Amino acid sequence: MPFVPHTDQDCARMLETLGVACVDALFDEIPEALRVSEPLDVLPALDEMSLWRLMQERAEKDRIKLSFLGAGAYEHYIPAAVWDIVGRGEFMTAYTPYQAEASQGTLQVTYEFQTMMCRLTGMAVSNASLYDGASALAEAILMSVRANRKNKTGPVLVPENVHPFYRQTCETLVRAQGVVLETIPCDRRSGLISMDHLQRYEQHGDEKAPVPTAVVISQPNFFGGIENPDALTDWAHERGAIVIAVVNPISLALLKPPGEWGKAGADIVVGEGQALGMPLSSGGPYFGFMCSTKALMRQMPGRIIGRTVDQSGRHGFVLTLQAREQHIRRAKATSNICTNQGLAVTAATLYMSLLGSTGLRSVALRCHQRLKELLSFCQTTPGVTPFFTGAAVFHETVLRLPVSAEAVCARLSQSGILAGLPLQQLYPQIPGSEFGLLVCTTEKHTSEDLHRFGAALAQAISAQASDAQASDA
Amino acid sequence: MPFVPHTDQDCARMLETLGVACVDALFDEIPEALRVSEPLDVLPALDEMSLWRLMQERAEKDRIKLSFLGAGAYEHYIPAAVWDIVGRGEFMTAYTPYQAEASQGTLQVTYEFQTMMCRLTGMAVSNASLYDGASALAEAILMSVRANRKNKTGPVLVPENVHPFYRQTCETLVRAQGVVLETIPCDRRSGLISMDHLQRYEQHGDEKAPVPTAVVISQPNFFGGIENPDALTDWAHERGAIVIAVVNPISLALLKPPGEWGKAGADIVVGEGQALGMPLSSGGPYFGFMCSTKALMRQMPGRIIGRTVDQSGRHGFVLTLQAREQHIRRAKATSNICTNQGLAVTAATLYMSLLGSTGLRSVALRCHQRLKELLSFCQTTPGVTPFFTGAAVFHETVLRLPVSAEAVCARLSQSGILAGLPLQQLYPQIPGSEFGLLVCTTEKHTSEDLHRFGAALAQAISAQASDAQASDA
Amino acid sequence: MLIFDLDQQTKPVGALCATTVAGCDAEALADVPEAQRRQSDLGIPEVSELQVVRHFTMLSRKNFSIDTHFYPLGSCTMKYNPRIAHKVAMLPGFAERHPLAAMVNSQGFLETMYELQAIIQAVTGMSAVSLTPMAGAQGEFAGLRMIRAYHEARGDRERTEIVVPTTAHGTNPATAVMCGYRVVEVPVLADGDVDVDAMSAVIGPRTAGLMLTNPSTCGTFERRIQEIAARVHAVGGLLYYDGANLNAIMGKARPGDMGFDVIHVNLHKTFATPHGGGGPGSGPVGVAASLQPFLPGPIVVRDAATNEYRFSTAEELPQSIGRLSTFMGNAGVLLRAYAYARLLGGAGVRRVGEFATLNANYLMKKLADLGIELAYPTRRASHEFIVTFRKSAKRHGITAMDLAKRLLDYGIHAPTTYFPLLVPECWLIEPTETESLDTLDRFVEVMAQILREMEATPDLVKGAPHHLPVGRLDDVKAARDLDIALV
Amino acid sequence: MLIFDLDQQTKPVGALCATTVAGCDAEALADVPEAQRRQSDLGIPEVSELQVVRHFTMLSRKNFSIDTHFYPLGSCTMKYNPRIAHKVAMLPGFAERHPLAAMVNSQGFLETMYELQAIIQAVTGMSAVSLTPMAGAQGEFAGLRMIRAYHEARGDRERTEIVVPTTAHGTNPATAVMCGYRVVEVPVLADGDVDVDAMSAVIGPRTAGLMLTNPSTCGTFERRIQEIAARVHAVGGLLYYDGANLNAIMGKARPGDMGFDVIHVNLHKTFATPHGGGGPGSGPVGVAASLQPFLPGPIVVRDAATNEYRFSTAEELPQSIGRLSTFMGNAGVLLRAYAYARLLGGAGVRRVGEFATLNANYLMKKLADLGIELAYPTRRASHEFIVTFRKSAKRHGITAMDLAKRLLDYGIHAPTTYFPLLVPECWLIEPTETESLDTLDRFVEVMAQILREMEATPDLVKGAPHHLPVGRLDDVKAARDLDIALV
Ligand SMILES: Cc1ncc(COP(=O)(O)O)c(C=O)c1O
Ligand SMILES: Cc1ncc(COP(=O)(O)O)c(C=O)c1O
Repeated sequence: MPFVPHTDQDCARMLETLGVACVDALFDEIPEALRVSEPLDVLPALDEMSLWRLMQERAEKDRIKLSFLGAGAYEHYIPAAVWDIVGRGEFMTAYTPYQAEASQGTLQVTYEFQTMMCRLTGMAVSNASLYDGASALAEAILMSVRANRKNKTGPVLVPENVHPFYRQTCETLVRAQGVVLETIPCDRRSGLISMDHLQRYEQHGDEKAPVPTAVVISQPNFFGGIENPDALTDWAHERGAIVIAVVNPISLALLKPPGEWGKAGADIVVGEGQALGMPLSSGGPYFGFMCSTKALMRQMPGRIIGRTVDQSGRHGFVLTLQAREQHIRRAKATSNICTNQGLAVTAATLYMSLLGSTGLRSVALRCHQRLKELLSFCQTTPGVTPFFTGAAVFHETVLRLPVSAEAVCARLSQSGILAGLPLQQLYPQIPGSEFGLLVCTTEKHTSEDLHRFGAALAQAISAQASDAQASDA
Repeated sequence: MPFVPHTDQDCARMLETLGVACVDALFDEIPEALRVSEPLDVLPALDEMSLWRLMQERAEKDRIKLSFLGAGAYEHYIPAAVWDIVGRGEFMTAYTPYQAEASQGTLQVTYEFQTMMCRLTGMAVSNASLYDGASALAEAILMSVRANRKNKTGPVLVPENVHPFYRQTCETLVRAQGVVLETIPCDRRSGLISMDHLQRYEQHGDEKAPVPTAVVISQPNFFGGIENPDALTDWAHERGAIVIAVVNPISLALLKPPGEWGKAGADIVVGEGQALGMPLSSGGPYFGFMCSTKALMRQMPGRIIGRTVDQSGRHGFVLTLQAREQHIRRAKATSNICTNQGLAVTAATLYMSLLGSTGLRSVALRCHQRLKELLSFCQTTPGVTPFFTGAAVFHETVLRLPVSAEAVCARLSQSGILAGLPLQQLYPQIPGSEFGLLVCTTEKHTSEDLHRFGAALAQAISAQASDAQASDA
Repeated sequence: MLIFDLDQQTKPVGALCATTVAGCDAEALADVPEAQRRQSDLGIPEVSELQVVRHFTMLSRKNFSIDTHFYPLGSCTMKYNPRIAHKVAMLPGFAERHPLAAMVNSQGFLETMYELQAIIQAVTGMSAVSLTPMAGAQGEFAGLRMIRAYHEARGDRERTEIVVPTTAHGTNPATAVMCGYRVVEVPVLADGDVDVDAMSAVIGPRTAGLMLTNPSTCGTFERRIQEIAARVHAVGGLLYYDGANLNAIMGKARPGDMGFDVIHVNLHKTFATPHGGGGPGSGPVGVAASLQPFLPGPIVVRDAATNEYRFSTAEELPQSIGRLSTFMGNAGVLLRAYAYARLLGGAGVRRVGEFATLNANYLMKKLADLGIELAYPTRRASHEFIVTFRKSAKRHGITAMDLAKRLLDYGIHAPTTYFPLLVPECWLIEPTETESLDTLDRFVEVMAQILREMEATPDLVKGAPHHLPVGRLDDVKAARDLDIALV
Repeated sequence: MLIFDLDQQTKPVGALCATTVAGCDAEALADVPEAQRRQSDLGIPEVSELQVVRHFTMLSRKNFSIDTHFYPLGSCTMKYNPRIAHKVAMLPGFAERHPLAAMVNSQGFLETMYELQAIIQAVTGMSAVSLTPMAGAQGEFAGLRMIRAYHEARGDRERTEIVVPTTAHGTNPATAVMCGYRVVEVPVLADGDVDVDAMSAVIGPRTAGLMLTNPSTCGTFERRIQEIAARVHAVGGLLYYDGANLNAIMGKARPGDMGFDVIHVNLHKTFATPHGGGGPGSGPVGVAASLQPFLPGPIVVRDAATNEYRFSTAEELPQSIGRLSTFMGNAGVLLRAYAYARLLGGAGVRRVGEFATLNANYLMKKLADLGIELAYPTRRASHEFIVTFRKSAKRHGITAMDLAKRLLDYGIHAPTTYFPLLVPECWLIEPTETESLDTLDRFVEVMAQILREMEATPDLVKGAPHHLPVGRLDDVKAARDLDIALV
């Protein structure tokens, strides 16, 4: 079903106009050896009804009952109006707004989005999105190298407690340009970045380490911990380094915006936008956001929408500062990004508009509160304790279990419960990580959910403990 | 959450404008004794998120695995585009198109709907919908009485094989106006209307029965049987009676349209429109359709859309022939109907447009074919036979089971299978109805579904048989 | 462009055909008597999916709607329709529930309906509710049928009249006739209240009942409602409440307390279910205890023993007026109404009445300040109010209809025009509680502008609308040169 | 009107607040160091749900889109986006699947991705596929990174150059630079083909690879592709296929057969996933066997023993270029693409290429018949073609941009303008296979009309658009008086 509207008569008329006998004749410039004559080995066609049935069955298999898995993708409640409006054909089936006059809808939405992101982060400039949080961080790192006039060759310091997948993505995306990422270990007790480690970086052995070109700070960090970014920001700025903040946008309803960090504020702010109205959807489409100071604006990758006027003075919106982009600057562009995540940004704008400041703040508070409740439930199980101490957390934290976290997760997933992320999967280097479980709460969790989870966790732990004993014996 | 946008300042400003101290003052014309001072005892407010969770849980309880239940409501596949477009705010949140110039969308859709219904039924005129199939039949009966100038006092003959709930609804709706409905028994062997019974009606005992004002013919009938409406139509017309057809719109893709029945065709055609794009949804919203000959047009109830022109000659659409309706004619109107089923009609128009003649025909054929397959599966179970013989059927038929159909249905519903409708529930007067099971297939059933049903049915029958034996013993 | 203009006559390879057709052909019809097979063309256009989507998407944009425009259509309560309510009704478990599904497979739906019955009872102050009527008019029918059944059950067969005010909605008298009654009209006083003396003169042993909308279609509260109720009851008649205007008093006063015996509620108004460009609606009926035996079924009951929900049986309702629809009315609309009611809760319900009333009174005051004539200047507005342009009609030859069409040009839907019929050149204006002060102020500004246009450029107003997909349409031609289906 | 203009400063009682706020207050933040708490305003406007819905619904209507307009935007493949694909991706089991969900809770998703990998292999003729790149440009990045990894793995570290034709899309050179390469451009002949001699002169031991779009951005098939491949391979370089134009040859020819070593496919073009007003897209990469070890992960594999699906582990891909996204790219887009591919099947896939090509050639012929100049008059169109208005620009001072804007007035989206940069005053026109003959003919009619306007009323064209929500916007002012966020 190729959605081709032509009837046989249409084809005949068109071929006649073209003076060819059959459609194949139109492919005569393709060397014969390259022409495929048989239908390709694609799975057999399904009509819409059969496809729907098949996909319903598959999707049904993947439904889970309860989840405390976060680790960079968060299940928030999305008001019904968001996707009802985002799903309108006019938003969903438009292209990138090259023809401004025929794209005022998307353009204005994006301008509104940019404004909201600037306000949320406390920055002056926002772009129209990057692919996702991880790639946005990579772009921020490349941008910092371009922007740091004085020091282009220093390493970019990336704390160990930045999302490991972000760090891996950055490796892939920036290494080719010779940018060096230097991992700064985090404090083993609190999971936070410590000044100690930064100082140790500067003076390991006799040699002075190279002055960093940029420093990345994740707030909260991968373990949910709330950093003290003021000190870190000032430390970096004192060394002429660019400060790149990686933030969870929901947390910004409660936490100091990066634009206010330290004496001068962060220079670039990036993050994963998924929490603002995008379903989990196996990891995408999400969107990466990027904000910066005005000074760095011309180094920014991605599209930027500006407000202007038409011939009769009416306000209107256009793509602007395009001289940074690949379609104009080609090899000299700030990035190769072209198609980005427009629809996700539309969803985020709807989401934020529906919630307003009050709603966003209450969602964030509820997330925060739920985690505390969860902790109190879980800690009634003997042997369950916080993994890190000395750090306040936002809606996510690592529990220490008395048994293998991986084994507990495997048990619970059998009954449709996603308990969280076994820390060892991503932090084998942390002592005891085998027992660490990263758990997350959102405003969607009810007290009953927390109860059920506490009970299921306790059960899984004791089952695992006795199995382990049995196999030891 | 009353969706009230006012802030406290707004309220203050408005009250000041009105010169009152509080909102309650605006209710001062209501006698004090009648004013409610406490919040009413409505269930506690839920936020959207909690409501969604609650309703998901409730809806989940009601999901079934497999259904062969029809009996007037049919589960056809609805292409995704139907409700995506119907759900657009512009269709869904508009009122009845009183202001024609601001309602051309709804008006044109309805004009297109009317055209499609005229073509499907072979009639000249269609209205814009009535509530549902049953109430449409009642309206048709009242209309036939108004329209039959020569004989307003005869009974309206309604065969026993017209949907029992339609007949009950008609009783409720027409009795108050003194219209008499006379039930004509159907043939016990075939389930069809037989000429015998009509003749018996005319000459029971010595007295001649009153000449009918109208005769209702259901095609297919409630048992899925295909009538011979030509003979019936001519019989009725010979007696000056109005012929009212009750049809399943999907069946019209295969069966002779009522406009071609007998020598002159049916006079009024009504039916349940649900099959054309409406989900089962516990029985509604569906829509009743009504078509008629041009001669009867001015007796038609409900809205009718007409095409006209504006001042500059452009085509446009308006409500027309309003002099039949309650808002103009009040006590003399053809019906009291006002709000009807506009959105359902929009869905039906989308549904038919997406399928086209070819698609509609193939859906109908598939429904038909599936039933034959089902019959062959079921009849491999000993004791399962067709209940009626001698009638061709369309996508629905009555099986005779060797045990109580009610008991079998109860068993299967425990495992989420709706086997069909136990005949006895609605036709206790038919001998052996205890064993009758009305089953229905649609294009949604796969061969595998039929297999599974055949197996489940066989199992339930044997379980029931042995239980019955046990309790006999 | 009509969808028929896109007809390609033969089907492009469409979504549903690919395999559905496969294996199906005329042979499959061999068992159907040849005389009963369709020979004639179906005539449904063959159009590609893209063209269908584009055609109807573009058509939709020719509508005004709540989602796009302020829609102060009096008597229609065009308030915001929460999106979540639609989503709830479309949940697979609800959307795919067969109306005759077994009770064990229906507890989610039934519990919801049971609770909705209770909510409507609480809001209206009635003893029992049936959810089946499919719109206001069918609710009226159910109500009058119950009144009739009540009198008949008491052997009281002389009551052949239903009394309605002259301002009543058209469905009121039309329904009375459908129920076999004669309609007796009573006048309304200059202040909008029913003329109680005139009413007293016509009621008596032939009076089956009186139908009232309260607040009335004049946009004012019937102040002497208790006296009216007492008088009607005194002569043995019953009181019917047309719930179209319930929004005005929701949470603030209840028809049950006013002496009404039977009522209906328009869920597609007061309970925010979308009106769909002409339906579906839903018009549940509520009754006082005396009328409970006559309610139309099915009704949802809870089995005290098992805590399970089920439909009432015919045996349980031997005196019922009977069935009003094939199944249980517009069930999907009921689900949406339930969702709305749950979002509101008791306090929210109350705020609806308050803010609907506040908005209407504010708007009335502001329009009066512009010099627009109020039909009932001495009265409070309920959730709506009437203005009349009879003076401008006389002076400029500009009618209420002209002004309504001009309003459309400014992107505001016209109020209800020429209803009630009693007030010449009138608009019935109902802003609803979900519109903001800004929106009301903009309406006032636009009206000020239009009033200026009436003086300065009257033809601009008379020739309106100018900025819509079509200009003023010719209704007379539509009725004369009937074109109601493409041939 | 901006959403900020609707800001009420204090929240109306909104959907999410009612109970979410309850019980939450600043105390709950006691554990957060005071210095880290937010003091400044969030600044997100407080607007009622109705106002939000109305604002964004009205905004949406200011867009052209496939669902509303013919959108022949060259290089973008604006074909019909089947509604069912979106519905599939939004199924709760898919939409709510966490990217790190356990494999036992993910078999439905994984099986689907596994099959999609195979479908893309079959369509492109490549040996293996990774689905993770999030758009065409990221696919390009992944491809060039793999080329680099390939050479490095062989110890071949001298290859520092990527060759691209002058007509290449901007992402090609930009990507090369992101991968640490120097860009070498080769010219294109007057017939649209790459100048093979010039290419031969620049390729050599420093050549890491050549990037080609085929059919090229000139809308013509690169006829000497086999020779090009042979020559590049002969000097040790690899061939990269930019799949933006795959629609032209889908089912009719495969890049894998042409000698390409690595490719990407734009699912948001060829596989009909909605473009969303600027994304999300998806740009899976396919490779020849030699490059397979370098694919970015995660990749879905099937365990032969258990028949279970799972993600590849890092250990299984030791030479992988690494991760490109936090999780697995734009998974929801992949689901939509899968749905589309399944609706097509093998025969459908083939028809896409055929009808895309038929439509383009037909339209090219008809426009040429109107006297519009073709950029490559001796060539077949692929799925798109270029016309140039350089003469009219000279004669009337009417540019390709003016004409594009005028086209908007007729409700047709403008073709891609000024791309490729090589052809002056050009339009790149791509009708796609899902548009009907009627639509193409209407486009031709409109063009005839505009050509007449160029002669008769040139200012009408130069001042276009006239019928859109805004007139021609001032780009220069936008860049000069920057207003990129409301302050
Ligand atoms: C006062 C009044 N009564 C009755 C009705 C009829 O209600 P429905 O259209 O739901 O049948 C209306 C609807 O417009 C009304 O305004
Ligand atoms: C020829 C060509 N190459 C590459 C791209 C970039 O693809 P994307 O926008 O998906 O990153 C495009 C998109 O416009 C294109 O047309």
